[in-house]
Amino acid sequence: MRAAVVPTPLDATALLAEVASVANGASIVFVGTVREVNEGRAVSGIEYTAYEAMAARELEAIVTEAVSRFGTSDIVVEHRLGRMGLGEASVVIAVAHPHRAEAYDASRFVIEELKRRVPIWKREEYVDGTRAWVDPTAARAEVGP
Amino acid sequence: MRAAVVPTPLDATALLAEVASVANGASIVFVGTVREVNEGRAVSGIEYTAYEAMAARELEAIVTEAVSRFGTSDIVVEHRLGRMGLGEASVVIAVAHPHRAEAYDASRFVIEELKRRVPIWKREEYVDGTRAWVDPTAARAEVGP
Amino acid sequence: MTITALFFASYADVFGRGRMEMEVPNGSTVGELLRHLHSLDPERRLPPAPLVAVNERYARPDQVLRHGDEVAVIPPVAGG
Amino acid sequence: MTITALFFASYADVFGRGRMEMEVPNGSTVGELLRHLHSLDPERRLPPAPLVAVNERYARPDQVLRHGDEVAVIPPVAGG
Repeated sequence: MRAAVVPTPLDATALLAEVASVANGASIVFVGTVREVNEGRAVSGIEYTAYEAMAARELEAIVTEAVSRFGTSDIVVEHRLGRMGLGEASVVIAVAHPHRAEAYDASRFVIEELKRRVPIWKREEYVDGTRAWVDPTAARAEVGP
Repeated sequence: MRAAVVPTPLDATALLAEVASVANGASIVFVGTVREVNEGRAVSGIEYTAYEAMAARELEAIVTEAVSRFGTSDIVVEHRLGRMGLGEASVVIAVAHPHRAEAYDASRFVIEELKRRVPIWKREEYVDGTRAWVDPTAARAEVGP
Repeated sequence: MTITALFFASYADVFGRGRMEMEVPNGSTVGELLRHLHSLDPERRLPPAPLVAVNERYARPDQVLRHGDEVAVIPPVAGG
Repeated sequence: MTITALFFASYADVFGRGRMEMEVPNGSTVGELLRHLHSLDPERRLPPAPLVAVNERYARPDQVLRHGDEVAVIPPVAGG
């Protein structure tokens, strides 16, 4: 198991290899990427920032919970910070487990908990030159061009 | 969308790249691999055989259903046939979707339907030299060494 | 009329082969073909109601066969 | 006593900075610090009850602060 917040591009293939083991029958890699459209607006990129020390701590706590809850130690998550262009990966979660049901459930658990409580924020940049902090709990606040 | 039954090693990274698109925010790759233990027996390898024409047809039907049901055409599945050693991949399913919930559901749908109705069979080889056809619906029938 | 029966995996072991050209009465159904196959399997290694596909599609026991059909008798699938 | 307040993302825009050393009365709680921060935000851009972490752990409003604590005021998270 491993969790990290990193400034560099993510490598889904490397994380898949990291969790692979002949004890496992199922591996799942989740990759979150920057979409060209969000809520109807044309996006040109996203900048991710974090309370880095706490984000690393919370990510590790989530992975530790998943390890205990789903019965595999083969869970790795990396979240990237900084500016990302369209299609670039902001988060990769790799899980391997003897059985597929638990692998899916563990993968889903990690991404849902990450989105619920890891202190990371994103500011979307739009093709019209504006940008805005994304608030999943409400309508967005606009910030200047 | 694409479905195939192939005799050659699978490449999860290539399938992930195949479904990637700036329209999608979530990509999921499922990899099924040969485990060293199944139901308490030490496995040395698995040979997969199929009713190949029908297996290809059923896999395509499943992907077509998933495309219509989950609203993304970015679904690719490949199942390998022949003998595989421990840790080798027998199936890879790559799905990408604008949203993660549908990506997980589509991935899960494809593997569950595959296991339910695609005419592929596996004969496990054990370290004690015996082998047996795997029957998920019942106890196994033993076949000679 | 003639049909081609296909046997896979453990069922190929039952019949000692994977393929059998068979003469069956015109208008035979899948169920009638299965009864005939059971008569060739005195050890009852074939289950009472195995899955059957006709021309690569799953078929019910009442489906009527036609000359030249490819009828596959399908063991419990185990892909993935 | 002195605590360090941290503001992230849109909350850094509210206060025009990401970090503030603040003098607060001994025994102050998280809730009391928030009331003080609200008094510095006449435009009410900070919501009434934002998430707060003390020394990198989420904290309740009744948690008592100690000298040297790092108190982060946390906007709705949006990772992933």
